[in-house]
Amino acid sequence: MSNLTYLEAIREAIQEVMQKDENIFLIGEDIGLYGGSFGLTSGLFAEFGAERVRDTPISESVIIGTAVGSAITGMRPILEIMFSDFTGCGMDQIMNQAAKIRYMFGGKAKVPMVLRTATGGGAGFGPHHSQSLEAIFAHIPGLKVVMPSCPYDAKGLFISAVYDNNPVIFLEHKVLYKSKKYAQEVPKGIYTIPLGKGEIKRPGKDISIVATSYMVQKSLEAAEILQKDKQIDCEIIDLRTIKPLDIDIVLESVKKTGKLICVEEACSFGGFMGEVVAQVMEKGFDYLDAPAIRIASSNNPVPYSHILEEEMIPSVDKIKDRILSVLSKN
Amino acid sequence: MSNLTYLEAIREAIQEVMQKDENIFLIGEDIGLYGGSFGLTSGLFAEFGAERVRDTPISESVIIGTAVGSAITGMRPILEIMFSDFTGCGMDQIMNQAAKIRYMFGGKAKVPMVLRTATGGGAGFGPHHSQSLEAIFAHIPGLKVVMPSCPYDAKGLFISAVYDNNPVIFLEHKVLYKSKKYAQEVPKGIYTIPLGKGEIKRPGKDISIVATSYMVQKSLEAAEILQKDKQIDCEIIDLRTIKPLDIDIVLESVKKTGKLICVEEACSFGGFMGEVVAQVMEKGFDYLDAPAIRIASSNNPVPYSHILEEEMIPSVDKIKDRILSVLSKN
Amino acid sequence: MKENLLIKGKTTDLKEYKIADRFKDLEKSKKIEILKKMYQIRYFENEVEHFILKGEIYGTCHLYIGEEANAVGAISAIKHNDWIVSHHRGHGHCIAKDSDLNFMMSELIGKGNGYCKGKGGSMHIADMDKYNLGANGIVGGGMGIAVGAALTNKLKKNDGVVICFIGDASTNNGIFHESVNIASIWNLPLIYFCENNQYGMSTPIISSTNIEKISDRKASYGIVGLTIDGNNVVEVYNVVSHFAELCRKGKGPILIESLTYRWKGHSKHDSQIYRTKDEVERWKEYDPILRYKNHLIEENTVTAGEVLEIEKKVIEEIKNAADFAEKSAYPELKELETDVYAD
Amino acid sequence: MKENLLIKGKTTDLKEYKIADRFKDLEKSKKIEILKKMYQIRYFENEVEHFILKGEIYGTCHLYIGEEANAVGAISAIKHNDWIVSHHRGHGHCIAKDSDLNFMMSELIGKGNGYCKGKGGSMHIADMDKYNLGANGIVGGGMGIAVGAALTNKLKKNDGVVICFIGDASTNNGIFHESVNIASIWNLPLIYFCENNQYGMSTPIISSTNIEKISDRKASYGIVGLTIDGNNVVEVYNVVSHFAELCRKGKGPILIESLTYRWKGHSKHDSQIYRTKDEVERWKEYDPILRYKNHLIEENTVTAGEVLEIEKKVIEEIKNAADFAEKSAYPELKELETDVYAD
Ligand SMILES: Cc1ncc(C[n+]2csc(CCOP(=O)(O)OP(=O)(O)O)c2C)c(N)n1
Ligand SMILES: Cc1ncc(C[n+]2csc(CCOP(=O)(O)OP(=O)(O)O)c2C)c(N)n1
Ligand SMILES: [Mg+2]
Ligand SMILES: [Mg+2]
Repeated sequence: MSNLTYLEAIREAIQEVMQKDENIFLIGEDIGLYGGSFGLTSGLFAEFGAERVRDTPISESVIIGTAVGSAITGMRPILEIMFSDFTGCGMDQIMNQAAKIRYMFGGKAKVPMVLRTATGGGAGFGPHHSQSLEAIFAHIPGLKVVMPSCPYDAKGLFISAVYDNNPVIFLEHKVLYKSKKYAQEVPKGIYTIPLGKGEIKRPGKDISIVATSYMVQKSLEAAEILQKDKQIDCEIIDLRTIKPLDIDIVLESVKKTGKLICVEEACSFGGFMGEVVAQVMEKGFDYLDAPAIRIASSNNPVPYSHILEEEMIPSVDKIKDRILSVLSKN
Repeated sequence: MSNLTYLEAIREAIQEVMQKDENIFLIGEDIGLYGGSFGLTSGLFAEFGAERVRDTPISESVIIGTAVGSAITGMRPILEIMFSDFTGCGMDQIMNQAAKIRYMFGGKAKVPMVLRTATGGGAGFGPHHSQSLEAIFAHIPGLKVVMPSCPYDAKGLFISAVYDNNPVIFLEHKVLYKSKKYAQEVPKGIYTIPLGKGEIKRPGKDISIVATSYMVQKSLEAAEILQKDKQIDCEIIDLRTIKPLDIDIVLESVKKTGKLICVEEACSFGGFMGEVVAQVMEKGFDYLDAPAIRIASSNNPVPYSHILEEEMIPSVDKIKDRILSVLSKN
Repeated sequence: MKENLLIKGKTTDLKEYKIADRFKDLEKSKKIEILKKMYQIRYFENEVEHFILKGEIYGTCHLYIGEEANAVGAISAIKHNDWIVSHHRGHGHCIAKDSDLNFMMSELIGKGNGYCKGKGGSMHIADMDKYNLGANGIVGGGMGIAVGAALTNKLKKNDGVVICFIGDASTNNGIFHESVNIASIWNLPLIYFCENNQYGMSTPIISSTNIEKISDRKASYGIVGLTIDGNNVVEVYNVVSHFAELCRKGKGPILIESLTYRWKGHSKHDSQIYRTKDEVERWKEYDPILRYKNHLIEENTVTAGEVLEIEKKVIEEIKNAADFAEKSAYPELKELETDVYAD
Repeated sequence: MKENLLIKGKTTDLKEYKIADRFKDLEKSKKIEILKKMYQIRYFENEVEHFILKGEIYGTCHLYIGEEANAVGAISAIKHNDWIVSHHRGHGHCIAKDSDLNFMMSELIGKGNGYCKGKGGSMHIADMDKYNLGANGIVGGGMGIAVGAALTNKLKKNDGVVICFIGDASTNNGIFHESVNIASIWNLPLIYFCENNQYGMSTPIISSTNIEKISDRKASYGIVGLTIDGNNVVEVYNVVSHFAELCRKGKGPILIESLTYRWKGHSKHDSQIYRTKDEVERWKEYDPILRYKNHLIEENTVTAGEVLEIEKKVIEEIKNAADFAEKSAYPELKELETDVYAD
């Protein structure tokens, strides 16, 4: 057990699975000696060498394809795409190859690979390095999509992703990476958190808040403030994986509270929470005493200037205010 | 006025705008002498020559980039990507360049281009040639996304798309292309249908059906059967463009009927109709006397065998049955 | 428009590499097997064309007739457990890699016992048991996969080699560049076998590139590359044997441009407006099967009569495959949503 | 690891192309302008580094120090209304293309009067009025845009030429291949100016490619390509002048590999673990500004005193730009959702 940041927890997960299984290797740009753009793989090159920690040219398309090809022939590649925005350069390999091979081949192959990538804004990286693209991946059958919100989950989910026999998109929030604030006690050694199960991070009875990734943390903060200032008791659900989606945990909660707010960092229009709301509509309409609403980013590229970026992305205050406004309507 | 198929209507639109404006040119694979994979551009090479009807190598990434670059320097390119599935090979150029340039440059450039591409299943093309990817495009700020359901609209929307000063993804349904069944009287000459305005294709009072592209036609058929067999009066709304989205036309209708079914061809999970349902939830919750539901494809790649493909994609029968089941619950 | 590159005078590259004539030492049975496979492809594709005409092949489908020497020559030169990666025009590669004709035919007409349970169709037939990583509906889509398979060989320290079949036009796609570059810096055991059939759909390769030989692209990667006669199965066999061995010794990758021609249209629908009948006829003079048959007869490996026997057997086999496929059942509807995820 | 390619002995390519010394006929004012621009870049980037240290540059940012001769030499050789396309390390290109230093600096610290109203930041500065199509946060992202701009020139039948600046490592991305190929078959007036600063982030180009010269990739496209001394602004100027003229005559595209070196880390955060101090020092001996300054003094274009004057003025200008930027206001919040769509 040690107090680890989100980044350290993922690194530890990689290190431990690589120690156990020779078939696991890393591939990506500048992940070797340099340790990756965020330093996440730092030290792994020294431990596992250049064969298993493979630096690549700037060739997103083919490195994703390489992961696919090695996965179907018996390896378990872990691929780093430096920023999730760069998946655009290899989207065919994700959506048409990795995701579909099993189905296209009539179930005769499996594609056990993890595509790790840094997601989200809030770090001032501007329009090409800050997107939240989970809705795009979640729409593609054949992929799984994981969005951990804290170090403990990150490690357990990562290990599950590595041992999953399907292509997993593992979205790591860059603001969480090195944050001491969100560091946590994380057990040494292998443990897993199942893909497809959400978790109630804070039980509550007044309103259900569903969130992903960094937004879980912000929602928790908003909940604390509301508890203290207004004795409002929010239930915070962390989806953890959006595909498979644990809709039951959401429905259970809404059944109890009658109210739902979905918080995501992506641009609101066409964002993933539309799926959650639509499923709640279909399966839990009668539980709702108020319309479920979404809190998300505005519909524009992520701006560089931090003033604008902060305005764009849901903040603790915005979440708090929207919760109040939903509750005040009833 | 002449009776044109969907494909002919689009061809006529291209021909007429090219005759009027020297800055418009076509670019794509095998669109010249060969006339394109579906024959849509046939004859245009003869009329406008190789400079304005430009065959390219199989280089999706760079031909999309070429359209972007020529658009920001004063041209109005019309780009064909043979099948929408192939946009995966040039997704960066769509999502990071075309869509974001204006914003990233602080409003100092515009990107007037149309990316035409064949969408949808039902023609037995298998997993790599049959996807409905509109939800992906719709989620990206900076793009507009058009999905015509009939020849008349196709022409009018296409001309609007060409004169729009933004990148427009124009999704042409391959089953509609040559269908005589859906051929229509289409006026000669330039006319436009605004991007961002839906249309009620069939007024009705019992239930609102929102659909896009080919699903509009199937919904209309289902509506006729229900009218005849059960005196059920469906209102069919064709969104025509999903981005910008005309949510008002949907809300108006739901206000009247109290019931909503959204029909789309894409895989249901994370599909665009989640956005529609979520917006109706947020803005029209009180109008609903029953949960809004979605009819969409199952969550798997589009299979080749026509037996399975038919099972996957919403059929007239399935639409009809779901309408009945929604109505019977009330 | 420039003259099409024709076979004549294009095989001079060979001399540079001192490629031995291993073919002549092959056992008779293997030499006959090669002929048989070429016939299988030819007659299989003819049958497929019938299915197209009967409307039983949906969507699209790409025939390999005229190019048989490529798949058969190349695949005969590697081992059973060497991986191959195919592309949209993949039937020939499957047959050469010992796929079952019945299940192939079933797949093509969407039957439940087809190679992909009817889910893939012509553009997605794969056979993991035969070390065939599949066709691909995306031009260039397999070029990353091939790198991955070759990397597996390298990481597992086995001496496997991978052949990645690619079309001429696919070499203009970015993934070609990324793929060969990375294979080169990693010295992967990977042969890019480029079937230059002169066109990508309607577009002549000489108008979509500005170079005479695709194999000249080797210069971008510091690898060996050469242009060979792809309608001569003996040459293909010898060249691939030679370079497969080098690959196994860590001297890959290799870029082979194999000059050939497709006799039929690009796909199901093709007016062939982009080429002349005369051009097609000129290439038919280089019929790879005829050339090989004559070669075998000349070197006394077989008699004309034996060849006829083989041909007859193949025709029978193909007829059986067609019957098998037609009699097979369509997939059950409950199969629709299976096989999306592995457990 | 192989030895880094060093400048010495790499400029021999030049002879082949009979490149005239146009530089010597330049007016004095233009020669001085070139020096001034190089100083502007150097001091601008120094100032940017201060802002980084002060924490006023968010996210990341890439400095051009050491590479000044490339942007300035190349852009001085084309006309005001010739387009350029830049990349993530773009400040130098902007300055060479006459961008306003104040608005650049404002953009870098996210101010509302910056070039992109604070929406783009370092990686997205563009200036349509100065025919600068912008930096790009995606490596290789501009290589299609450059083709498009060159195509516009061709379709509008003007004699404009486009320079597409690219990094060495970006030439391993697929879009490089697609871009140069299509530019070649269309004979576009497009110069790919590859700033080979030896690394892509931490990765030496000699380990991400297997060839000695990136310019050898010309062979894949049937175009002219050559390797030059990118720390010699006179050479850069002469070479680009020469080939820009050929491009205008329909003889493009051209691939220029310009050998250079970045003195600073890759971006804001860089431990530089991947290279030695010694290597950096060796390259600093080829300081492009020092070389050029000495050249001008030797040929009696300027005196050492005049140079000092210029340098002082530039320092003043940069200080003013920094002040301007710091005093400028952040964007108004209502700007967040504007500029997504054009009317
Ligand atoms: C990415 C992508 N772009 C376009 C197509 C459409 N398409 C299918 S085959 C083909 C031509 C391929 O030519 P080549 O690589 O020479 O192979 P050939 O068909 O000649 O065997 C094209 C353009 C596709 N399937 N995928
Ligand atoms: C598609 C993509 N992949 C990776 C990155 C991260 N990245 C930014 S700059 C860079 C290195 C680029 O090297 P080079 O092209 O040589 O330019 P230099 O930085 O040396 O000027 C990398 C890997 C990116 N921005 N875009
Ligand atoms: Mg071909
Ligand atoms: Mg570099």
